[in-house]
Amino acid sequence: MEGVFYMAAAVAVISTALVIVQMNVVHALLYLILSLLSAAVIFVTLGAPFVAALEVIIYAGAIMILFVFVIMMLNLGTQSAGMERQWMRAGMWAGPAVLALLLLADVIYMLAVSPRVSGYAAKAAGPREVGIALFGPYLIGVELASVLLLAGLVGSFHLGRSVRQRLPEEGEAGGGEGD
Amino acid sequence: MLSLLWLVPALPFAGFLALALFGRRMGAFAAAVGTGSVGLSALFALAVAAGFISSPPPARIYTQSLWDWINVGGFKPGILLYLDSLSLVMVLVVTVVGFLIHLYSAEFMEADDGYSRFFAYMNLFVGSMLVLVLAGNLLLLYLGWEGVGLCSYLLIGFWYRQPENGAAAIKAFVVTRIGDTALAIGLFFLFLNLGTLDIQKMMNMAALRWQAGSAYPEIAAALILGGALGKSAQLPLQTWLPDAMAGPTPVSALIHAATMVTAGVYLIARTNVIFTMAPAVQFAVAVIGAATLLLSAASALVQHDIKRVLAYSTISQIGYMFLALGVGAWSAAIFHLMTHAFFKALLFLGAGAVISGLDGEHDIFKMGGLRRQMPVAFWCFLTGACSLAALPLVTAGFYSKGLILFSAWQSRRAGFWLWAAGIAGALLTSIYIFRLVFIVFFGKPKTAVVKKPGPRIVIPLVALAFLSIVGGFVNMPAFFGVKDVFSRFLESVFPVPPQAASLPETELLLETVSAIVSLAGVYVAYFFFLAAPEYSEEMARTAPGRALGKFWFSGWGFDWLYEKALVSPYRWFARANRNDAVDLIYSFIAAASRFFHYGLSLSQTGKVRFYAAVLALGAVITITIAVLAR
Amino acid sequence: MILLWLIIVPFAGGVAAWILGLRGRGGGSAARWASIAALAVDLALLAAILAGRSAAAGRHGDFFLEARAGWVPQLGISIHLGMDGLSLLLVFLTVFMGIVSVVASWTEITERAGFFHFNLLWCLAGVIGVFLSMDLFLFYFFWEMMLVPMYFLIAIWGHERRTYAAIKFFIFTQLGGLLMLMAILGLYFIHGSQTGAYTFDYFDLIGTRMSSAAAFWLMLGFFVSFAVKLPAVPVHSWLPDAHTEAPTAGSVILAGLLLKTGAYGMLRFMVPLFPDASQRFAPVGMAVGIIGILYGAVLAFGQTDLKRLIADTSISHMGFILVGIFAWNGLALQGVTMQIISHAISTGMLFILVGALQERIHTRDMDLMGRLWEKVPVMGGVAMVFALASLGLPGLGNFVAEFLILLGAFRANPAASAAASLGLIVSTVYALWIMQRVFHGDERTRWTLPDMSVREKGVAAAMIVAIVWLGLYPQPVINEAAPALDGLRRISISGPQAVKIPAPDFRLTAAAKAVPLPAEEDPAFDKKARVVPDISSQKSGEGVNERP
Amino acid sequence: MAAVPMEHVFVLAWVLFITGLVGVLVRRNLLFILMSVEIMLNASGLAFIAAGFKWGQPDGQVMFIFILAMAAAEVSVGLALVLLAYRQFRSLDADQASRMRG
Repeated sequence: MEGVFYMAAAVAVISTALVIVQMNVVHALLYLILSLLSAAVIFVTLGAPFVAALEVIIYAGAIMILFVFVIMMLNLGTQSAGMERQWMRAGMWAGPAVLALLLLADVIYMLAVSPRVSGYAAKAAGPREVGIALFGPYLIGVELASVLLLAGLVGSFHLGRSVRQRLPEEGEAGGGEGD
Repeated sequence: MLSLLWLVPALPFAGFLALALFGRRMGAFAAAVGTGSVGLSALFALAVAAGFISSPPPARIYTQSLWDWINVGGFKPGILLYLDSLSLVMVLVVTVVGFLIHLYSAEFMEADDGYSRFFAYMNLFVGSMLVLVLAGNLLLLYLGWEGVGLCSYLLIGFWYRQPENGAAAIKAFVVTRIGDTALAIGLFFLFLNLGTLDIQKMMNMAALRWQAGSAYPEIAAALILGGALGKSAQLPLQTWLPDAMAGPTPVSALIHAATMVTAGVYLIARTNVIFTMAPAVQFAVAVIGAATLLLSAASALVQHDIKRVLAYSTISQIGYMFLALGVGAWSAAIFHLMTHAFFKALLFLGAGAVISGLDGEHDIFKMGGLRRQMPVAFWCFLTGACSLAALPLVTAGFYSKGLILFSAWQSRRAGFWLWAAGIAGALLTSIYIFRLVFIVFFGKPKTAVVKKPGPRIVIPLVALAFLSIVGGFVNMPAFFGVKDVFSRFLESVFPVPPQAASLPETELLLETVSAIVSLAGVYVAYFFFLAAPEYSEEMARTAPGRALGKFWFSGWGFDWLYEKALVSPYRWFARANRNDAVDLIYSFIAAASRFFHYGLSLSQTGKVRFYAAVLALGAVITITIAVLAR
Repeated sequence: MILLWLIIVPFAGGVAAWILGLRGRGGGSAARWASIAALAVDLALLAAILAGRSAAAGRHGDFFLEARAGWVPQLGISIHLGMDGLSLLLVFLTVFMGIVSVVASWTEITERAGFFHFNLLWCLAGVIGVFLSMDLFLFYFFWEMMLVPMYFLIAIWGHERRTYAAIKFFIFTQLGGLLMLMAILGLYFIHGSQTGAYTFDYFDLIGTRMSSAAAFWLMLGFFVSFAVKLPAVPVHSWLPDAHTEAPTAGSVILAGLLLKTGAYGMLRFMVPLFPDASQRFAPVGMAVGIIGILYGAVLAFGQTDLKRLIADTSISHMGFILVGIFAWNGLALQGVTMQIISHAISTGMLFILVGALQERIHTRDMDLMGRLWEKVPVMGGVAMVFALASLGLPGLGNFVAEFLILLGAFRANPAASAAASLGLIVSTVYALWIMQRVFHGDERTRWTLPDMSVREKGVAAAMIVAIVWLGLYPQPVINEAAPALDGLRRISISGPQAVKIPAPDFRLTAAAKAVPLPAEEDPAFDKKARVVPDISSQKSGEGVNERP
Repeated sequence: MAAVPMEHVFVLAWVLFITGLVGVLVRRNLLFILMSVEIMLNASGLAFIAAGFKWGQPDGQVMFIFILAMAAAEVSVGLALVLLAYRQFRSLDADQASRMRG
């Protein structure tokens, strides 16, 4: 199992890194799916097969499909890759690097000072426990999540629908402002 | 008879009201109202005087309470008229001289478009002056005091179109207000220490509660003196009076010669009890008087403007009165006040006749030979000049000034020096006034006479000339064997001056000396300005002569000093601070918050990634803090 | 109940004016008449109070009329109104100035006249409420309530920089009000924790025991709030802007009434609630007043904007009030009352004149005026009268006021009074400066303008009569205010004071010694403060001892 | 499996999270930004799972499910906005949509 974890981790790290340096969106998306799948593998090693399944089905499946649709709708040409290359400049990495280092320092410090509790719980929580917890103490959360999803649904529907009517109006306003 | 007293000040006020409300519709009738009200007031004053003399009220004091002015706790000054022999003299001087000058103005101001306004102010002045001299308490006196100051301001700036007249008017009001403020503080001090502002009660209380020479009367006297200095244009507050000549000539005659400027003398005489108890301050009064009379007499010597000569002369003559007050010769001071009112008003009115005759010419060196062209003005002016120069025996000035000099001589403190200053001043007086007479009325005519004085100008001139002669006969020196009627009349008000040591012979000697001195002055003036003017011109051309002349001409540099030390800095500061330095604090706060506002709004770039970066940075910092603070 | 009507009538009148003003044509005129009518009704109510006041007596000594109704009883908040002589005078002044300002701005306001009069009347109602409130919460309520309409008056009908001025005015007074609210709450909780009765009632809160430090800080909260309103240097700088930019009626009400609420607050609340702290603070308060007197005058002298000049003179005049309040003796307090009234009249009229002038020549810049006497002699004469009132000429109301204040202050602190007297000199300078620049001197611009109309003359005549009457026969006012002021002084000494601090020697003369006075009754409060400089002891050393 | 120390899992989560964050900050293309956000969400989910596994509690997995739901909602709205932005600006450049600049 250890080997599986480290291998999956290596795949996840590498594929994720490739996601953010890709020039082509579709390639990046494929690497992202790879990253998500490796995450699913890690979940399995961490005793959460149910969640791993969700990860594969919903994340790598449904959500990524959305991206694919959008990319298709946008119908980006070949020039977009060149533009991406143009946008990527070496200097842009400096700020995020500093942030990353800061956060790294935090993590190292935390790991260094926090008391080491070795070992794991005897038994991992299975889908059953998760289900009980979800519809027990986290019921409110579930309800809220459903509301959130509904809101997302309504929101995306609204945004997608009114695009055509709003466009000229917005353009005018934008031109008139001249700011 | 005496109960008519309230009408004396009320009539001029009524005249003022009528003129202020309806004056512009009255036309020439305004003069009748203005002059008439003062004339009636003078008649009532004479009636009251007759009543006062024929059947004197108990203790020779008559009071008439009109209404309660203020009554707060123990502070209850009323509108209370108070008549004793001193205020009676003042009332007569004010109303009679005032009436004559009003009459004069009726013709003098005829062509002016502010005819009714002029009479309104003049009536207000006479009313205020009467309140001043009749006031039974110091607060009411202060009302009159400020009222006359106001009228002085209004009338100096009467020809308001010229900015310099306005400047002179403001200067007069502000400078006198400095003195008035000292007086106001004096009132606070007196009330809180003596518990009343009623003059009579106050004097009794002062005599009862204060010890002569202690700090209380000294402070009180010093503060009162401050007021008197401002109003009477004495050192160091004398600078306003020469500039005050910007007003119409009748105004100079009435306010700046005969009545208002002598109010300080009246005030000190009124509060003589306090001054007697304050020897240091009283001596200061004498010294200030002596210094003022010398300084301004010297300045009068070199002026070109006929009215400025007379203005400096007025300051100088009031210096004499202060000298008299300072040596305790109260009745001498009042006597000189009265005679001075006659002859100085006469001189001013004469000068006014000359000025209007020459179509507004003020420069004496452009006048000349007017003796033949304006004989009435000449003779009257000459009478006034003789009286001012104190030519012996026939003039009023001789008797009043002689009495002052004699009293100064008798003074126990630096008597000789005070007398010497007085006698030197007398010499200068006689020189400068006859310089004026010789330059203006003798020699060759230089400017054509355009206007002869009419009857309304001539009558006051002659009347005042008459008074300038006979006014002195009421109080003759002892060696003439005539009773000193005037001093006796005032005896009920003033303590009898210490007369023990000297003999009539001394007095005779002193009078002789002063007579000689004044005649010598006339001769000097004749020699330098008529017979051999080249000498005086030669003298003025030498370097020290020129410097001295300039220095004296500018009134000993006081104006310059005040301008540099007080007026300019104040004006500069006010201008510099126009936008209020304190507001800068708040402007700074506002600017700082606006600065931060701009800074923050700059951070709103509209770039999502920037927001995300800042968000991340903030989160990282928060986490770091949380980690480190654990 | 009649007291409540005094407040309700202007409120209702304001609403009526707004509604009437909505009619396009003739609406403005209707709104004006409605305002006049409302104020006239108030005047009638005051007359009724005056006529029948012997019959009705209030619960508390000098209050001849009181009304009380619950508002939020749980928190001890009640609608408690009371009227004593002081309140009566001030309410009368409010109504009078209200009528004057409506009449004075008859032709000035043409746009949205209905809403203008609505604001005007609501502001007046707030002021009346401030003068009548005997409940601190209610007081605060009215205090803030008069602010908002005034903000609108400035911001909508003001001149060039009206927005700036309105916001500045609002922020300053609002911050001051906030401090007062904190102080009120502090007092409320201290009183409540001690007695168990949580109440905002003025009469209950008087005499609350507290540590001297607490009293000092609470007093300071009130002081700052009132000082902003008064205004005192250095929190005065909202005033020139607000007064300058406000429409005429706004300036009149600001100068005549709103500033006076600060003075009233000090008289009614600050000193009686915290007598000891106030007394300890007196030297500072007097110093602030003196600085205000002189600084305001200097500020005024430097201006070229006529209205701003007049606004700055208010700072100077309010300095006298501060000096008088901290002198806290009978003379000074009467002087303060007189100053409140006569300053309202004199400065109000000056503002009306400036408004009239601006209506005619559309500028306030004195550099463009000059020799206007030639064109408008009547206006010049009226301006002269009020310039003279402003410089404190005897015979006009301001003199009586300033003289009494200085006299009272001299008893409390001679040096301070002498310093304050310098104000008489500097005020002369600026007052005469106005006349010189505007009405006399060179003609810098050739204007053609009509003299005062009958309506303006009527206003001027009323004001002149008032100011002369106050100057020559102020006794009715003094008699009216006397019991109330005595009451205030009694309250401020008789309240149970837990922490009696020995009065520090704040007098400027160190070698002070009290000298008994003959004809003066002296409440205990100013016994501490009364002093006569004993300079004689330095010189002769026997001046005092020899006295009977 | 017990041999994998907790720290390693967390370091992995951190690496993924930082990669996502760097992606958000570095890329200008809105699609990449959205994807990077997904990476970050996923990384935090990983941390939850690990913690839940450590203590044998279901809460970690529950949290992941919530994150999933939220991600779904976010992506649907986000992508709709991307479409909208593209129509409006003819570009996916996030920096171009800066009309809200203050």
